[in-house]
Amino acid sequence: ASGLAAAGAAAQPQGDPNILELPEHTRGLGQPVVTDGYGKPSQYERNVQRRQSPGLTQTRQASVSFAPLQSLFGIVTPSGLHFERHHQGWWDVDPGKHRLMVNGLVKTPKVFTMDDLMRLPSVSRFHFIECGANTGMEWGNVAVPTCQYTHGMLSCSEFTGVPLITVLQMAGADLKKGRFLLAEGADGSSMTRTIPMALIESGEVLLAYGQNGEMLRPENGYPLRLVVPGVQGVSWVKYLRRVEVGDQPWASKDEAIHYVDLMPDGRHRQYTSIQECKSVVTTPSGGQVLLDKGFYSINGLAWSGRGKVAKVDVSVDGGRNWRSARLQDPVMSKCLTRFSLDWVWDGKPAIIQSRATDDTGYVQPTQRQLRGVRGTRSIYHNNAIQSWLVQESGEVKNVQLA
Amino acid sequence: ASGLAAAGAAAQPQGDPNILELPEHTRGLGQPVVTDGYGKPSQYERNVQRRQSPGLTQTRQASVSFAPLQSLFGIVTPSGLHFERHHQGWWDVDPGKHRLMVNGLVKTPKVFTMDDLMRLPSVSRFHFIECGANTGMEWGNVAVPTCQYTHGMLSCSEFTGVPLITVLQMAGADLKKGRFLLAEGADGSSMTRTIPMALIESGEVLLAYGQNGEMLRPENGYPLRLVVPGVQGVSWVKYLRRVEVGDQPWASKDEAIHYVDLMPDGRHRQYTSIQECKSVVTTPSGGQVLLDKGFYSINGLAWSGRGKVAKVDVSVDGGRNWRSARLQDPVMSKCLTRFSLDWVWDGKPAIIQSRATDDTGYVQPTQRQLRGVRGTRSIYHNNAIQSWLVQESGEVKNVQLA
Amino acid sequence: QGFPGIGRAATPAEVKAWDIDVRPDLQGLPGGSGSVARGQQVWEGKCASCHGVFGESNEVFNPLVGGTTADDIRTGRVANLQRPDYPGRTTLMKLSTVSTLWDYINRAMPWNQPKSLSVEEVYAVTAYMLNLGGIVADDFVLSDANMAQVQQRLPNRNGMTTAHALWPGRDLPGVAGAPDVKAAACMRNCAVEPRVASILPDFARNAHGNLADQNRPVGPQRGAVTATAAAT
Amino acid sequence: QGFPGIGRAATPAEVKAWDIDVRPDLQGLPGGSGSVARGQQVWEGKCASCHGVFGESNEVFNPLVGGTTADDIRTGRVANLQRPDYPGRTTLMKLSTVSTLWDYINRAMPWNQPKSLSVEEVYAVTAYMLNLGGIVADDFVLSDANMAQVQQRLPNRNGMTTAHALWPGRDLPGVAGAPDVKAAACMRNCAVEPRVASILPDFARNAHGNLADQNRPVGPQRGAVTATAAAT
Ligand code: HEC
Ligand code: HEC
Ligand SMILES: [Ca+2]
Ligand SMILES: [Ca+2]
Ligand SMILES: [Ca+2]
Ligand SMILES: [Ca+2]
Ligand SMILES: [Ca+2]
Ligand SMILES: [Ca+2]
Ligand SMILES: [Co+2]
Ligand SMILES: [Co+2]
Repeated sequence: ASGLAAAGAAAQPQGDPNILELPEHTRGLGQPVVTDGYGKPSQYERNVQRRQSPGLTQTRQASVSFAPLQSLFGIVTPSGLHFERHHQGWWDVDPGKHRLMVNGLVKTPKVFTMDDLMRLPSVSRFHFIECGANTGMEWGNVAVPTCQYTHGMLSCSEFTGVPLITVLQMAGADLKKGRFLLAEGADGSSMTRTIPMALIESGEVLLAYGQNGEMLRPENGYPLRLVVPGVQGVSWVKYLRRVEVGDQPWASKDEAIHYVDLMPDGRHRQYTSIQECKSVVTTPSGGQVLLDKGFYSINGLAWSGRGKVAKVDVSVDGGRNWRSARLQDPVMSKCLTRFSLDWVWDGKPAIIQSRATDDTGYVQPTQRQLRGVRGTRSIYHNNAIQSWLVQESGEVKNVQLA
Repeated sequence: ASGLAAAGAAAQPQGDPNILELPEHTRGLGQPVVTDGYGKPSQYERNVQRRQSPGLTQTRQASVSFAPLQSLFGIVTPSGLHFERHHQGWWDVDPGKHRLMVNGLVKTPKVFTMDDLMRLPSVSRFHFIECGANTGMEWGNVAVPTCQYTHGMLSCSEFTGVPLITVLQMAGADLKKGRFLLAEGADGSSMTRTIPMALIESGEVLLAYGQNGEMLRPENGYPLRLVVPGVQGVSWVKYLRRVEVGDQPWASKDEAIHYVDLMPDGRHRQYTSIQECKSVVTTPSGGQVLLDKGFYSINGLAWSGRGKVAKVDVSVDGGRNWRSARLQDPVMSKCLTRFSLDWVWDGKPAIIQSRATDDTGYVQPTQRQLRGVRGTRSIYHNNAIQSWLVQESGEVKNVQLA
Repeated sequence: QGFPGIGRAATPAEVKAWDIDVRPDLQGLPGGSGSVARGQQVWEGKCASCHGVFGESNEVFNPLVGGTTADDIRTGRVANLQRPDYPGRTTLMKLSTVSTLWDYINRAMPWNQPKSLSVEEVYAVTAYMLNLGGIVADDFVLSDANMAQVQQRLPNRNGMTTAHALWPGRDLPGVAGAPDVKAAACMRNCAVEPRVASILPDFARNAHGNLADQNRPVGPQRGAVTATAAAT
Repeated sequence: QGFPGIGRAATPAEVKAWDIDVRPDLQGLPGGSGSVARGQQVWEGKCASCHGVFGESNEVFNPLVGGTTADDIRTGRVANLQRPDYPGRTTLMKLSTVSTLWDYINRAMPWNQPKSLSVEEVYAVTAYMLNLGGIVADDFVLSDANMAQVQQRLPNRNGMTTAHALWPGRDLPGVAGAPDVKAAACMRNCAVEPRVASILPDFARNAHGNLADQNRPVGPQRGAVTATAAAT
């Protein structure tokens, strides 16, 4: 299919010059330790970048960048490639001056420094974060070419922080009346979102300062963000400065004007938060070209905001027949799960899909099924099965089926 | 104990000016998305760097840099802070020209391109890598001040790659006669190490190209390194160019002149490879200063080259009394495990230690127990219990007990 | 206290400085007022450059005003939201709680100078936006005293529902336990017709740049060269 | 074949180019030879600048030569290794297989120009190093034919053991199943005397720089200020 495949063959009878002529690095002295106290990827990895989708937003401070899922392995998203979503730009906040306030239905409103918070007992947990608008451009028809743009508002990290319930208890929160919590950021937008107390009581919601072993990145809320496992990213309030306990939800801008899902009857669903079970094949995927016929490993990611991924099925004939994929352990709750399936490509057109089932028994729907209930104007919470068409040329295209 | 603690208090009766006077980032417009297609840590994190230990090596290309364990969270080591160990410097090898050869006791010697290897079925697994010489400076007495230098030749990543056994089978390896495998690098040192076939047959040994979601870093063997879980880092051959199946071990330079452990009887133990069960408290740890009396979470890392960590005990009185720490799940085989224990510091001197037990029942020894068997000249495989003295001033010192 | 030495009580002044949220029941709304006329001044001085003189601009964001009718004000449901062909949705079409508008302008606008408005200015400019939508009259003065009445005139005040399964709590009216889409995991000869119904048109081939530069130059695949349009 | 299209057979020339390892049983050793005298030339031209004229330098690495005796050559055990007070260990003190030396020089030296030596040069310079250690005579010519005999004169040829539990396989002589240190997890009133026996001396306080700069400026702890010596 492609001339590139020849690279593997011995180019001359004697053999491959890359073997016969010892490369420079086999015959010389390399670079010293600590050329970089904080290292960076290879120069050959420069194509692996987070990117904006042209024309999606009118400004770059109220915008989004997408993680290059087509080039990632395993489940951990390198922090440098974590997707971004800002409403009023990002900041590099001085952690020595950052404060967290706890108020509302509490006995004593409290203030914590970062020193304080980092002294409290912490946990470290792997969780995905997905923007509620991920795949939102694809409700009506194919709009973008690659899985970076269709699914790239998705990342997964090991988060470290203090269960939010700890500081609520320290403040003497009234958990009987206070069934809702407002989380508020310190940036210009001072993002506000309502979090249900039930989820906080489970211990899952974290005041996180750590991400993949180091502090959060500035683009992701340094020095403090809320981690709300299973819930859409907008609730993971960045630069978190305040939490307030209350007896009703807040209907903040991003839960009354945005992040509301328009249904066919013209009503908006409000406080839609959970990211339902979803999956996507990341290789091969849209915008890629297979080098040759032969063996491939179909790889992808599956996740569920309700718990663990139980099963992922893969089809190469557009959904008529399916095989169950291998799941890479550990399979963790509200975390990405990597799946893979062996495939020998015969050079004929093929339509690749994946379909995840979570441990509540919920099965990822087709686009047709999802539209049947929600229409095409929801913007948010599009967890439909993705289809990739492998053409005879080896080129893979984003398609939607009838 | 320290004036810094006052930062938490309201500095004036009205309150903290960091709250009363809204900071700039609450009143302005921040930076746009994709200022960095590949992002970096906050400017306030600049102290978190990998570092050389002054005077440890005579050159910087045959040297080591240490990971800043005292500043890390969870179990994933950010790839930019992964410890380095080079023998003849590091290289940024062109993956398009890199080849892997399989030869020796095989039916057909084989050559694979990176394209080839990345098409094969892969797995992703979390594993620690520890240099056999980690903590080696401390066999005789205290030599370095912080856990970055005592224990920082330790990192942990999610590795993605192909089980080595897959390509051996493709070449038709004779696994009956071929009980040993030589792994060889493509750098100047062309590092060679012998790997036991038993471990390869288990499927655990990987031809890895992925690390923490992206490709390996150049300093860590881009584009291909061997991952040998539980075994000291020198066997995780970087820039891997060749594996040879054989019927006896190779006694290569780094298994006959180095990475041999001198015993009290003057004999060297050869082919010592497994990193036995070990742990270290990372906060509070040497070179740090506690801000104040009161509550602290003692945090640390535990690991075993033989399997999973089963238990970690922590003492604050130099080993007379112990309490079992919380282990953060998932606890994975041959992977770091994060532990923590609540502690209220009363301001008096304290000696903090941790002691790990793995699922084979092996208990991490004291320095005295280890020296009793191995003397003080082993250099390698020092997995003794580490002691940190908290002084009344709040300053923490690296100490060894009688 | 299980954690001696950690955290402290907040002072009343500190809580006042940060506790700025306004809820739908108007808890948190500071006393004050502002007229439509004053609001027009604020708008033209501090908002119109981005949102347009009539809130109609889509240069930096979606239009804020438009798409609502007097009839909507009566029913509390914006009729255009029920028309699948209606292009775009303005802020006023979606807004179901007036507190949301007040709170958001107060905390986040103007975009490049959030929290620079006085309480009076927020009342005024909110009044002006409501006036642009025909919700309040030209001579209206919005205040903490009449916000609740204004709420009763919002075109889409009845346009929200919480009857769904995507809220991870139980304390919202109508919250559902079971997801709304129920698919089955058919494995063999499933009843689908794998026919391509949507694909990017050829002319959009390079709308996202050269995909060859957006994929690693090594591995099982390469990125498709889309630098020049056409060709498949 | 389970993986059609992946990998190919290596050509003989390719295997020859890369399969350079030499094992203790001398498998892989190419035919050839080199004299001590020729080795001295190579050494002085290409090695001495780093390792010293007599292999004694510790400027870029540990000394390669020294610490072995004629008696060691007889016993095959380097006596100095049994003296806990003996400072440092040279390459020749530890070397138990001559193949290791040949292989390593061949693959990795000179350090800044690895794989630049001819087979003859490797034989010669290996012979020279052995001569510096008194293992072969001044007029010795090392070759593939006599490497096995030279092996029988290595001062530390009997100095290795594989009787330990740190090899994750089962095919080495004496490999042990059970670890050599057996500790118990005592929990209460354990029989230890927590007395500090070793601590960094005050004058070494800033030997690793200012530790305040090696810790995050926020969190439960700070780094100790060690920029100036003294003070605790
Ligand atoms: C410099 C440009 C700019 C100025 C000046 C500005 N805005 Fe905005 N406004 C924006 C942007 C951009 C957004 C979208 C923010 C986001 O994505 O969350 C926005 C959002 C809004 C919204 C929410 C709309 C919605 O549907 O989410 C309201 C209401 C609003 N502005 C009102 C105002 C008012 C009132 C003023 C003046 C007092 C003002 N704006 C000044 C740029 C501006
Ligand atoms: C530019 C400096 C340099 C030159 C020139 C050089 N070496 Fe080395 N040599 C080193 C360094 C540095 C090491 C340690 C490498 C490591 O850490 O693995 C070393 C290691 C060695 C070792 C292994 C010693 C041990 O105990 O591990 C031998 C043997 C050796 N060199 C022999 C030679 C010979 C023979 C030559 C010339 C043909 C040579 N060297 C030229 C710097 C040099
Ligand atoms: Ca988001
Ligand atoms: Ca190592
Ligand atoms: Ca305090
Ligand atoms: Ca409030
Ligand atoms: Ca091929
Ligand atoms: Ca060989
Ligand atoms: Co948003
Ligand atoms: Co080494």
